[in-house]
Amino acid sequence: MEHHRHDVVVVGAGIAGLYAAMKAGESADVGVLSKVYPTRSHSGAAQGGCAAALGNEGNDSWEFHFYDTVRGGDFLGDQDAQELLVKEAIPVMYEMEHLGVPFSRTAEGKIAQRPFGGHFADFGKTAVKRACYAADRSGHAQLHCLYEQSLKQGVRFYNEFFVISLIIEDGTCRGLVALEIRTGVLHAFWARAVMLATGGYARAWRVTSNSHANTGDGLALVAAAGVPLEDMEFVQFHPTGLYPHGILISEAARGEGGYLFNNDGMRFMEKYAKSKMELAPRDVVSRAEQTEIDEGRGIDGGEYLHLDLTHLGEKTILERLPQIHELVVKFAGIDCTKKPIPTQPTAHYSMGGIPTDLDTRVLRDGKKQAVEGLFASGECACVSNHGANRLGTNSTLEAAVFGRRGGMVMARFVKEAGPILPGAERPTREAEEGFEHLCASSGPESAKRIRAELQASMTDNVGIFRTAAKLQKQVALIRDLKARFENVGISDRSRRFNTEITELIELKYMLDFSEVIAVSALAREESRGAHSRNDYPKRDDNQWLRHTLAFREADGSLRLDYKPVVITRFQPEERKY
Amino acid sequence: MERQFKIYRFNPEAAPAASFQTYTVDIQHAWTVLDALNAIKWDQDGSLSFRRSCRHGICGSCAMKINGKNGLACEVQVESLKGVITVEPLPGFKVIRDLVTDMDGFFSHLEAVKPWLIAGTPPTDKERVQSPEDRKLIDGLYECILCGACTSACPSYWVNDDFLGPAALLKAARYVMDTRDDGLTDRLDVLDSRNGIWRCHTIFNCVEACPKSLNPTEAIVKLRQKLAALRI
Amino acid sequence: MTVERGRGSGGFWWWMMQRVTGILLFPVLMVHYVVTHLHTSHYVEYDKIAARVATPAWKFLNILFLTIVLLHGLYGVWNVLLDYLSKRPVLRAVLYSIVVTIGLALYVLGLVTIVPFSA
Amino acid sequence: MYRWHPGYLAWLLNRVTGLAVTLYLGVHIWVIHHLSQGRQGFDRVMHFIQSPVTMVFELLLIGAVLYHGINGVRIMLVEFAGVSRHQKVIFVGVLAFTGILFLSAVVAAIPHLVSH
Ligand SMILES: Cc1cc2nc3c(=O)[nH]c(=O)nc-3n(C[C@H](O)[C@H](O)[C@H](O)COP(=O)(O)OP(=O)(O)OC[C@H]3O[C@@H](n4cnc5c(N)ncnc54)[C@H](O)[C@@H]3O)c2cc1C
Ligand code: HEM
Ligand code: SF4
Ligand code: F3S
Ligand code: FES
Repeated sequence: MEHHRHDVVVVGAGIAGLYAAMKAGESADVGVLSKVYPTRSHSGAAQGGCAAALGNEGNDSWEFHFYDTVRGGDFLGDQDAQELLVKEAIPVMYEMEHLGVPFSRTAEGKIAQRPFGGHFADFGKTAVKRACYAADRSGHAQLHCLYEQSLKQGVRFYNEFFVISLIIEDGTCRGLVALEIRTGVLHAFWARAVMLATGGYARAWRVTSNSHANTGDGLALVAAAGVPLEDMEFVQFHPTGLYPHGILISEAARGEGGYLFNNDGMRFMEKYAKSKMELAPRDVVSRAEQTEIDEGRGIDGGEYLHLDLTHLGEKTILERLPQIHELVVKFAGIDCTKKPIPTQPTAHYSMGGIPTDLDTRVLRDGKKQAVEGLFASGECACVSNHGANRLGTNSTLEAAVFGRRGGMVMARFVKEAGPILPGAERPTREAEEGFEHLCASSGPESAKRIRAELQASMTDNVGIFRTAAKLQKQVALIRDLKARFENVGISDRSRRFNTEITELIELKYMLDFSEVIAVSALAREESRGAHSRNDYPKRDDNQWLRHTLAFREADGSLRLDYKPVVITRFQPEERKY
Repeated sequence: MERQFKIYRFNPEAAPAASFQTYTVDIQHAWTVLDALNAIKWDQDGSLSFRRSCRHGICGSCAMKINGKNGLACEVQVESLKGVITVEPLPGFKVIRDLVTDMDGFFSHLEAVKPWLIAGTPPTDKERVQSPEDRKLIDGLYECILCGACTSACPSYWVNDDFLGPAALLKAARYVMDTRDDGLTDRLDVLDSRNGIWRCHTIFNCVEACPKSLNPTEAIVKLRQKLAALRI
Repeated sequence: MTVERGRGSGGFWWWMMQRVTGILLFPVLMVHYVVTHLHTSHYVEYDKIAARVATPAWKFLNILFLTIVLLHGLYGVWNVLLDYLSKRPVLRAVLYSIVVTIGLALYVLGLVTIVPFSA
Repeated sequence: MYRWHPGYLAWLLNRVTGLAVTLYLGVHIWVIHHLSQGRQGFDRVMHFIQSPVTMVFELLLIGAVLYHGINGVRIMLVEFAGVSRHQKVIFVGVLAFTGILFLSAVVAAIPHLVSH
């Protein structure tokens, strides 16, 4: 095992991780580990934009943004965190511009902004342009800029290093163990501060908009160390995933006037949201689609509906939605100027995650007690900004605002905290043994089958509509899959760039947190935001206006605890659009 | 429909030389080459190694040579290809294993051109003003996904992998052409060096190879013009 | 992560020289061809050539021609060497010296042909 | 693929012709040097040079120079006139132009060849 030391080690090189690395790098020695090259991180796939009430294109204020975020999250978000998010959004957006992000511009040369679902002025009244964007490559532009700034800052990158274990002893995080994928060699990293910015986990679903790398590694890593996971039952499904893979078709397609049809040729949104039709919020449209599919009105009885743009005319489509046109041709072989696009709801975003305080410190009890030296930000963290449902364009914003904040906090922390503690023998040895055990797997079970069964069942049972029966079935199934995982076998015994092993570890992670999701969802007997229970169709503020915390106990079982929601300004009200 | 894939295999731990292995895959409608590779890995041969992440054509992980042409596996429809489909790693780079190439040099070349905004004036407390026309100057430059397909296809790079290559130079142009940037002189020692812009012989392979339809040749030409304007 | 940043190629001005000499060569070569091959009978005759080459104007033009064509051609060769031998500095230096030597020799050879010539 | 498309061919031909012409240039300067050795020396060399075989060789040389020069103009158009998007068409133009001029040179040379 090779050993490395840095004041700060950041795991993950998406927007959150890179912002943290860049900021901390101003005064500290920083290393970044990522299992893919930084520019391959999933943040690059974000198209639509990043919210900030700059008011460049119409009257906007952070307070309106605050209200939209609170309401969009169905009042489950912590309002102190949400207030911080929307206030800091403004200086952070300017800072990103100064760093070089190539934002699109208004006629006067300011950062251009566009409308997005759920963005309103005057506390929910009129639509407002709030999403700052760089054409339809907003995340890509931000990701590359932050990567390049980190290079400038002298941040040390460990590319294609796959973290397999955190070293936490006596409530202090001292470092981690990672696999260098290219050589198969394990490395120990010793640090004063470790930040997890490992992104989302929607790969656990069969139909997902997420990249192959989004397997929730950070979540499983902290859970294994006894840290709880917060609000894991809240998973956002986007209404327009391209059938059959779920690749994202941006909201812009409906924004420009696309229609949704069922097999009877009916614009079924009439039944679900008569006034807003296709432009109703994401969770509403996704639920409508799923209902149509479940009731057999999917196209040819199948699992998809039609998103029709043909009436917009070839000219409009090619001018305003060129990216979508290209995407549909490349990934489905369909020319959307002539034919409707097959779409289905797709698992998209994880509202829950690793509980942190406003300074991104990971909370050992989920409430107050921090794990010293351990931080988390971005999609893997839960501060909680998004509550029960994320507002479009608030997620890259969260990654930027809290990544940046975490970077500054860590820089201060390492100055005060003294030198890096000496390496410990036991945890690295355990990690090594665990890894060797996996490499030697030679049982009869196939990882592919376990993964496929997990993904299919998550889509079926922990999808848009949930019931106690489905969730119970899922919990049992996951436990069964976990047992089968113990007998898994792999064929590749080589150490060099062995992706069979990395995929196997990712599968292990997915089984771990999927169980948490199913268990948390089963317990929450209400419908709120993205969590819809057929058996409990109403929001229940008396019982459930609280965050779920799921602890993995030493014996492997799960224990649930809850904590209150922080409400500072906006009292819960019925969520109508 | 059944299709055959002839895939480049190399693992120095197992055998010193590379070879080709043929797999037959049952292709579903609208499958891309990446779907087929996944199917091979998961159902037939777990030891096949390749990179992939976004499967949206935006992260640049899956660049490889498909039927002789560099492209993104996740974007190329199997139905658009004829005959036995040959899949090889990107040419011009060292192969680590199977379809996985060593990209470290590629990224260090990127770093060498100082790919960050070098502004001559301090920022205000708001955004720097840039007109939409000025912003247009970097269209066709900032979209690069750093997949490496272009540099991999460049004959000048084949014979000299110290040449910065089209991707790094396109990135340099992305900053040099940005009206907010004043860093041309700071980048000169690299751009105007033995392995800098003069090693490009306007061969256009890079343009041919780019899956995002960018034009690195033009970017390099623009850099030369900027430099000429500076020197004369 | 550093990249060898040696100048060595001469950079901008040499590159520009290659373009300028290239452009100049175009008309100069044309004149050269037309004068030697079209305006003479099919035999290249000593008398005719000698008479022309001896005039001061032609001497000047020929020296210019000689200079730019050598600069262009030999820098071209140097450039090719730089492409293929970028990793072999020693061999490159040797070949480079040879190229320069040949170049100088040819230049001198050309000059002693042109300058003192009298018909 | 990357070895046979217009841009690559254009460059390869440019390089080969450039080097060939440079090689010829060396020989040429040496030959002309015989001018200074007076009539006899010159004629001796010229006699050898002006055989039909070398005439054919010279024609090829003219072709090489034509291509190299015209393609050189293409390169400079790409570099200074921002026409890179049309480089393939321009390359076809280069070939056509080179071809026409080369053929005229051949036609012009035929009487010389025949008269031998
Ligand atoms: C298709 C799509 C479109 C979207 N569009 C928008 C949008 O328009 N606006 C918006 O605000 N949001 C959007 N989102 C959401 C947003 O992109 C993400 O929430 C955000 O980018 C997450 O950033 P991150 O930095 O937390 O994580 P990521 O960018 O996912 O980065 C995770 C990093 O962690 C690394 N990592 C993970 N596990 C390990 C491990 N075990 N070892 C080492 N490294 C590891 C990965 O390599 C990667 O570098 C979109 C999401 C999708 C899927
Ligand atoms: C007729 C006018 C000419 C023009 C317009 C011209 C133009 C050019 C240009 C633009 C280049 C640079 C190519 C590149 O960078 O890729 C070049 C290269 C070169 N030229 Fe010329 N040239 C001409 C005549 C000649 C002559 C007469 C010779 C021989 C003495 C010659 C020898 C070379 C050589 C050896 C190269 C280098 C080839 C390479 O790098 O691939 N050129 N020329
Ligand atoms: S220019 Fe094109 S081919 Fe080259 S790295 Fe960028 S996207 Fe890939
Ligand atoms: S292929 Fe290479 S030589 Fe130049 S035009 Fe492209 S970089
Ligand atoms: S997997 Fe990201 S570009 Fe293909």
